[in-house]
Amino acid sequence: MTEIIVIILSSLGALFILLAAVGIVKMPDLYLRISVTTKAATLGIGLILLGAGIYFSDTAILARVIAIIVFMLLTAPVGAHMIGRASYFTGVKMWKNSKIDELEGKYDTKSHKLKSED
Amino acid sequence: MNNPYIILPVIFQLFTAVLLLFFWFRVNAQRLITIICSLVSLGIAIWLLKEVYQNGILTMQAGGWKAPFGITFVADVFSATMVLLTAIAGMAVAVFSTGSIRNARLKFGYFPILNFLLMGLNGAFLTGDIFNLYVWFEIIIIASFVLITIGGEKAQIEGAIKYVTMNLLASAIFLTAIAILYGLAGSLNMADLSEQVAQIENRGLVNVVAILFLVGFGIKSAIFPLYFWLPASYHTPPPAISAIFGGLLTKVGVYALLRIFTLIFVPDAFLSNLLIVLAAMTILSGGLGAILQVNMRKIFSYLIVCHIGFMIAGLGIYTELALVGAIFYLIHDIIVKTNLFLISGLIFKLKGTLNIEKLGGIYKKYPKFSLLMAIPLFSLVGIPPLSGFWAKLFLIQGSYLEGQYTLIGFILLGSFLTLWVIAKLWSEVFWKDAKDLPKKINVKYFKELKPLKQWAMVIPIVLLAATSLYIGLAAEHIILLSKQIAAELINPSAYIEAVLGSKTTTP
Amino acid sequence: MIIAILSGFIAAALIPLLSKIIKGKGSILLPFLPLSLFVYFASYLPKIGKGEKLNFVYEWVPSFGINLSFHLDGLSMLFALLITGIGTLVFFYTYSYLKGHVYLDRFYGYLSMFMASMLGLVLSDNIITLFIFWELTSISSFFLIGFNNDDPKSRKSALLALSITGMGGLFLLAGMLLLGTAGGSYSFQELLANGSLIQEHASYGWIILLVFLGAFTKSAQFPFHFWLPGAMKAPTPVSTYLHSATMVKAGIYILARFTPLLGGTTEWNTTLIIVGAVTMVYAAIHSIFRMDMKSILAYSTISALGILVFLIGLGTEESLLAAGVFILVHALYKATLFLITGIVDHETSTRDVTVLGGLRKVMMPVAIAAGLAALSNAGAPPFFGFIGKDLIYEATLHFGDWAYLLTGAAILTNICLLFAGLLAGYKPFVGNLPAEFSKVHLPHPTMWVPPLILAALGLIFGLFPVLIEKNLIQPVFSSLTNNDTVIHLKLWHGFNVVLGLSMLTLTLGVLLYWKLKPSEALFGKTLKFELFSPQTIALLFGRLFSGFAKFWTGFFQNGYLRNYVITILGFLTILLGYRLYQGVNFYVDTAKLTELTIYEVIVVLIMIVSIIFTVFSRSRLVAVASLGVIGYSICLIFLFYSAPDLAMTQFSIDTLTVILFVLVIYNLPKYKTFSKRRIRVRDGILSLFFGTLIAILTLEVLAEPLNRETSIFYAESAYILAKGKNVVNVILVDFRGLDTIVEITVLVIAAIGVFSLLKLRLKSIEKE
Amino acid sequence: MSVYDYLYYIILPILAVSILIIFIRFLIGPKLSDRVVALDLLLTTGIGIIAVYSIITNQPAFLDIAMILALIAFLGTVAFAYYLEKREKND
Amino acid sequence: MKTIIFKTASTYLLPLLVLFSVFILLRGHYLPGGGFVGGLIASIAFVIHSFANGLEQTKSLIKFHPGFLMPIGLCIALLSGAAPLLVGQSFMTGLWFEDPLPVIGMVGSALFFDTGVYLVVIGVTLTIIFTISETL
Amino acid sequence: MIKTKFLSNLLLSLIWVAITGAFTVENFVFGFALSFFLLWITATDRRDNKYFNRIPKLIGFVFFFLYELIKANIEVAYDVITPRHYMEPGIVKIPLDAKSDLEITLLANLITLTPGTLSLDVSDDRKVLYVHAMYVKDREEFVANIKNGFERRLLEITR
Amino acid sequence: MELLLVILIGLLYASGIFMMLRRSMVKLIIGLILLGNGANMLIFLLGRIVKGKPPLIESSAKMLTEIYADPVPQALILTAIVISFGLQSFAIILVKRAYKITDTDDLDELNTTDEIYE
Ligand code: NA
Ligand code: NA
Repeated sequence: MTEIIVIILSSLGALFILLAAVGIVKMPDLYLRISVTTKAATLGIGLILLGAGIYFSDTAILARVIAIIVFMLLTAPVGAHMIGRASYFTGVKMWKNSKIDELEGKYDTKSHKLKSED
Repeated sequence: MNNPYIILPVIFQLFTAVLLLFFWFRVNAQRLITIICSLVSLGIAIWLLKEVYQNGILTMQAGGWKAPFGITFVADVFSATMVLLTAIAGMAVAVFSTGSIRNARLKFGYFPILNFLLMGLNGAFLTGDIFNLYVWFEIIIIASFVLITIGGEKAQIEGAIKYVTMNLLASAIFLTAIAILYGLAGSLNMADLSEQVAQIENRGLVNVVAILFLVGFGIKSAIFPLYFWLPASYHTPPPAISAIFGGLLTKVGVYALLRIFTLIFVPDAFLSNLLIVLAAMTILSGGLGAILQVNMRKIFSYLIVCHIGFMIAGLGIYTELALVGAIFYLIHDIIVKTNLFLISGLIFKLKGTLNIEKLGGIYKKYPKFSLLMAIPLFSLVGIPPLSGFWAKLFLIQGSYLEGQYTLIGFILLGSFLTLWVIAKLWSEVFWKDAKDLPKKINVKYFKELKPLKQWAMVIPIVLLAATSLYIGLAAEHIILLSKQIAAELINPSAYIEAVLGSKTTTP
Repeated sequence: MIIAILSGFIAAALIPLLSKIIKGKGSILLPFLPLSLFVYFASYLPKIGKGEKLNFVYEWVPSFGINLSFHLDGLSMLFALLITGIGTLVFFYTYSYLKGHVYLDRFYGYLSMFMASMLGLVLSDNIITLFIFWELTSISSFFLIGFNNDDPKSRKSALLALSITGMGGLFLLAGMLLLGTAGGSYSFQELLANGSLIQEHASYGWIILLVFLGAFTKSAQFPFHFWLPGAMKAPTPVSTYLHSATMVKAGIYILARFTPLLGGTTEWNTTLIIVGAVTMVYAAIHSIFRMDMKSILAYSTISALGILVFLIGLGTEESLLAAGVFILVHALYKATLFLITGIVDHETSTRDVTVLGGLRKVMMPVAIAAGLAALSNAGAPPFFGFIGKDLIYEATLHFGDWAYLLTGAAILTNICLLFAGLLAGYKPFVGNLPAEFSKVHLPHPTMWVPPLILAALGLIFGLFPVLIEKNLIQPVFSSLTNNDTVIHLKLWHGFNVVLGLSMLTLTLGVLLYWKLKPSEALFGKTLKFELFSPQTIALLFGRLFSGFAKFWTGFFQNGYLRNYVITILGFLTILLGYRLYQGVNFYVDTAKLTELTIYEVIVVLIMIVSIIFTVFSRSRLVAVASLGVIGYSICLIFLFYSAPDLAMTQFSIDTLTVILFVLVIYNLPKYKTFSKRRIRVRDGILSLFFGTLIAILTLEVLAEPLNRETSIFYAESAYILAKGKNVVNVILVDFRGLDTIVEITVLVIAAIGVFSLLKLRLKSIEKE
Repeated sequence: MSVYDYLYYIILPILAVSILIIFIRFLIGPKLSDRVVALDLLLTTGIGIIAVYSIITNQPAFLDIAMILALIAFLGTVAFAYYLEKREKND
Repeated sequence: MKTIIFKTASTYLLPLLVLFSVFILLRGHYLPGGGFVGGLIASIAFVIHSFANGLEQTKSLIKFHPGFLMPIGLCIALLSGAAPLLVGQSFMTGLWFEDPLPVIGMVGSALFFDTGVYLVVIGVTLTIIFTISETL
Repeated sequence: MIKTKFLSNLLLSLIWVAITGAFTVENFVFGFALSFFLLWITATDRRDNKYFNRIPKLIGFVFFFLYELIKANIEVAYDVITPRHYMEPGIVKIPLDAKSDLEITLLANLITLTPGTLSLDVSDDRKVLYVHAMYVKDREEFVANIKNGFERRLLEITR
Repeated sequence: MELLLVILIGLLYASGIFMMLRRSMVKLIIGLILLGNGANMLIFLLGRIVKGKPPLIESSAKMLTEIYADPVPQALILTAIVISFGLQSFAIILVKRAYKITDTDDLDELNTTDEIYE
């Protein structure tokens, strides 16, 4: 039983990671790449880790695995936000087919203060 | 014989450095601590040499782990002598620094780093473990990096870039050599390696490793053609720092060469000849460089290179006699070179420059200083019976007995160039009448210093000059010491037994 | 004995302390030091005369067979008496000559030191000790020549003198060491006992070559003579003492001393004869065109030294006797002439013989001394010089096939020397007194009495050679020949060829004096020959050498870090490559290798690409990022191959390094490609070659069996003895904890370094 | 097919190939941000590899490395973001 | 980088990471980890905090200059290494308490030593990074 | 204030127990002491935040989050693995009801964690969150979805 | 795998040296780092590599009995890594300082201290 769970979890995880990998190559602009990869990878890794935690069938290890997952959930979006934001005001362009950009012109070019209204 | 306290020279330096770190901003307290602790270190070093001289080789197995499993510290006469020389030079520089180094530098850790450096030197001299030697070398180089850059002057930084690069390169080569040695012999303990390496069947590989060690240590000891960092950098930091560098740093490379190539790798004909050729070229390069320079400290820097050649020559010849010469020269050189750089510091404080073309009139104005300075200067030349003379006797005789006539030629050439350079220096700096140089606002002249600081600069020079006089006039003592060291080196079985003999006892 | 020798050093050491007293009246006491030494040595004369030889041994460096052992025989006695005797007079003379000089104390200090060194030199039995004193004479002479150190010429001369004699000294050192090693002892007496051993030794040629080089440089033999005229820049007492009577004779002393041991062979004799003959003729001819009294005397001294070398070279009993006597003869008259030159210079402020004249009218006693000395120099009977010259001709005439040529050379030399003596000792005192010198007066007696004494001795010994025959000259002869044949010194041998030659010499010399008037024009003409002189050649050589030094230093220490690195690595690569090629068999045992998996291949592939990317990237940040990739890949390799601790640490540190780079990257320069393509290709080839060497080396080591003793011990004891289960950590904090404490210290130092590099800004007042 | 074999012959290669693909993005960039994102993803995938590897080798200790990776992987991203912000401000 | 998201996240990350670093330190003797990695993680925690909140905030949080940790850590390591000298044993000889403590396991000089390492590493890393940040 | 601290402390102790894996009283006490110390070290002016206030809602929220996560992942996966891009990306401004740092951060992170959306930044006056989204078919609908979904549920827990 | 690692090590050494031979200071530092990595890998490989058997004693065991990776090289590398970190940090800052003072990255311009007449 454990083995099957592990196999399923790790397969799903690996698939999501592969998805992220393909995504990061395929997506046409940086924001989309961030968007696709952060969560696909987080989800994938989370699943694999969970599989490992279950495999060792030891509460201590499971607890540690959960801790890792929590850490990742905490850090991954922050990192994505940081690099996305920094990229925006360093002028990384959006995909040509993008629909709207409500952030345009909101950053003060010097101080990087972000306005909420125009 | 086991003696846990032979690590004291290291621990005490570390203790001093840590203590000084706690007094980070209190410069005067640092001065006082440094002086007191350097005296204590000197005491410890004397004790150590006495113990070793009386009781034979002493060992300390760190952690109580029997060799070759732990890190072994070994104090034989060679190491103990080096520790003593370090303590003497260290004390001189420390005291000199209390007078000459500016508060600004002292507030940024000058004294702690100096003590870390001395700790590293002691560690390198005492350790019996090749990897541990590597880490001591790292202590030494990082401490020297900090010292050479402290203050961050343009020249300092420029020199430091070269100094740092070459030293890091040397470390990388050293580490590579250790990796291969471990891969071959599976041990790090030098005594154990001595036995293991002897049993390795693939001698070709052993020779290759020896080359790596030669180049690694060769860079550190500034032999030809690996010396370039030295003349590029040694003249840039404050003189007290140059003094400890000039006196001790390259010598630790020489120490390592002497140790490794007597204990672990015994030079074969190729290596011997190589060492001799390198020694000759080192002598030549240093000597030729020295005669061209006009900056006093650069002259001394090139002379360091030149005289390293003498020591390497002793190793290359590889007879007890020649080793006596090399060891004697090593002892003499540490004391004298340290003193010369201190003197350059004093002269700078007197005149505000070290350019020998601009300098002059010191003999007229400061006859007593001049006399004092003449001692190390002419000791360096080897005017008999001053200290530099004796070593040459052994080296020349050693070369002759091994049929190395060309080497004798180079030794003579090196001696002659040294003589010429020092005589010229004397003529320019001391004899020549010089106009008063314009006062530099950024120099605090000797006369402007408080008497206490003035004494702090003069006393070390006097003490070192007295030491070099002692080495020359009581040469018998030093020769006996060197002979014992050379005998130890030529026949390392006592060393090996002292380290591994305790194999039966449980940790 | 040791006190006698060292007393000079002690005095030299004390003089700076007593400088106040010496600069006052105290200096009159100093001459009593050499005087008492003279008396001390003279007191041994009877013993020496009886053929005794006295030994004194004081241990110094017994482990190397170097002791302060002294040996007093005829030869050393002669020199000891000259040194202390002339020393006494020079000390007295100095009292007035340099009266009131600010550095009188130093002068006496150097002089005492020199005297002591010289005594040590001539008395040493141990040949190393002998060399030590030899060098001390060189160095004290350096200080004495450069005494007037405000004068650039004076400094230059001192440097030149030290260079030449110092170089010679080094050769002598080598010679002594070879000799001692070949003969098995550093004691001259012991060496002498096995003399034949050395002459048959394979290194005999080297030994005498080195001894010659030492002796010739010191004794100003052609072609090393040119330092001596320059050395005359020293104050006159120095010229008198060092450069005529004593130091330059040190080389002669060595040759004489070693004659019984090394002499008698063709190499020895021929070399000495040729060098001596060339020197005596060359310098003698040179001396006659000079106008400066000191220059004249300098060249005549060189010539006289040449005569001595020549005589020693002849090597017959007659010639050695002649040498022994001529040493004394020359010392007496030449010292006199120098002292007189000093007086003339001191009183008239010129030494130009074309200007000087008639001085007898104002300084009669000086003129008398000068006349006596000139006559002794001329070899006129009944002066001691006559005996000397007689013996010389005797020696040359009896020298087999070459007798006529050698005698001719001796005659030519003597004629010139005679002329030179007249020019310096006669010309200034005769004729009319030029008006500008009418105010000149006789100096203090301490100045004119010494030359008078010396000159008088030249006459007295000539009249009564028996005074010194038995106690002095006989022992000298014995030491030189190592036999005890009894000799007799006579003024009158009857009418024979030798007397005829002497008379011929006299006549021709006087004739020459009549005809040849030294002048600026004549001197100028001789200068043209300077182009080919050894001095010019030596200077040229010096310039070439310095050019070579510049080339060599500029070539290696060229200021370019990359060249340094490439030299070092090229050196390492060549050596490694040679050693690998020479002794290592290329061999890989594939069976021992671990299997390959796809994920490992991918990691390695990524690493390789990243490395290439790092190297060729055009952006700093990209390079840093791909450096990060390399680090993280290494992490994975560590992980795959069972090193979790390593993986952790590598990862943390890599991240920190990236942060560091990113933080400072602003303050780091932009990435630029500076070097040319050709250079890059060259570097690339070298790098790849080196990398390949390392790779081959690694493969070879992998094929060797590994001793696992240590790691097995750790595996077994980590928990049981050290109470830890992570063996790596146990090693770090326990087995090899010492490494760890050092390594954290490295970190601390690095942190302090970073702190001070970034925070410490020296204010201009604090820079230095 | 045991869990071991499955992970060893299927999952690990998939992850490795993913890494390779991500690495392509790292190489082609084009912007620094792209590389940073790729680096971050490489590390994240590394966590997965470590986890799988710990199962294969039956070494739960390896999970600790995964833990450290998870904790500080994003620090690189933060640092580069920090740099980009600085660059904008300074230029 | 004054973003609320990062700031807030860092506030929670800091204690988490420090906690984790202590954990890594303590178990180093039994499992991968130890003073170095522990120290590195702790310092990374503070570095993250300083990125998010500015250096001054982080410094006021630590309350003393991090460089001060260096001599303290060195002192601890030195003392734990040198203590055996007092009883005539070699430097670095392990001294152990009789019974194991919970969580930590056997307590001995090695642990003190590792703690010294931990503190030094924190001190060093923070000194370097903070100094650089200050002088940018 | 005290309550918050106590809660944080408790939470950290539990995390300690979790990562060390030793579920014993001693370990808990040790962890408690350790985290107490750490909180003292790291104490800043944090506003009142309640942890296990609304545990049922929290659990519900977790499931909601997982659902969103998987749903969106599949949506994106489709776009990634098929050659054509179906997306209509854009940056959308979302007015915030969330006020505290923690609320804003949690919201932003949750948005980022769900595929297709990425919180780019919060305006300095904390009124607006700028979100990059892959599928902005209708701007208003997108904003409403987030406000009624994540934000509402999150605020229910935190307030 | 050893063969691959050997190639890798050779490449690390080669690239490290190549970078050290550049005239740019930053490249110099990068070269040193590469060289350091090469040396570490060399120690690792020459200690002989073993897959998946870290030198950790099982909680139930008292010593390592089966095949395990040699812990000594690992300890050495750990020390070496940490030391290089210290040295590298210093070197990086040194370069920063040098750049600030001399305003050039070209090492060829940093040769005044080698000049004879100064
Ligand atoms: Na450690
Ligand atoms: Na222990």
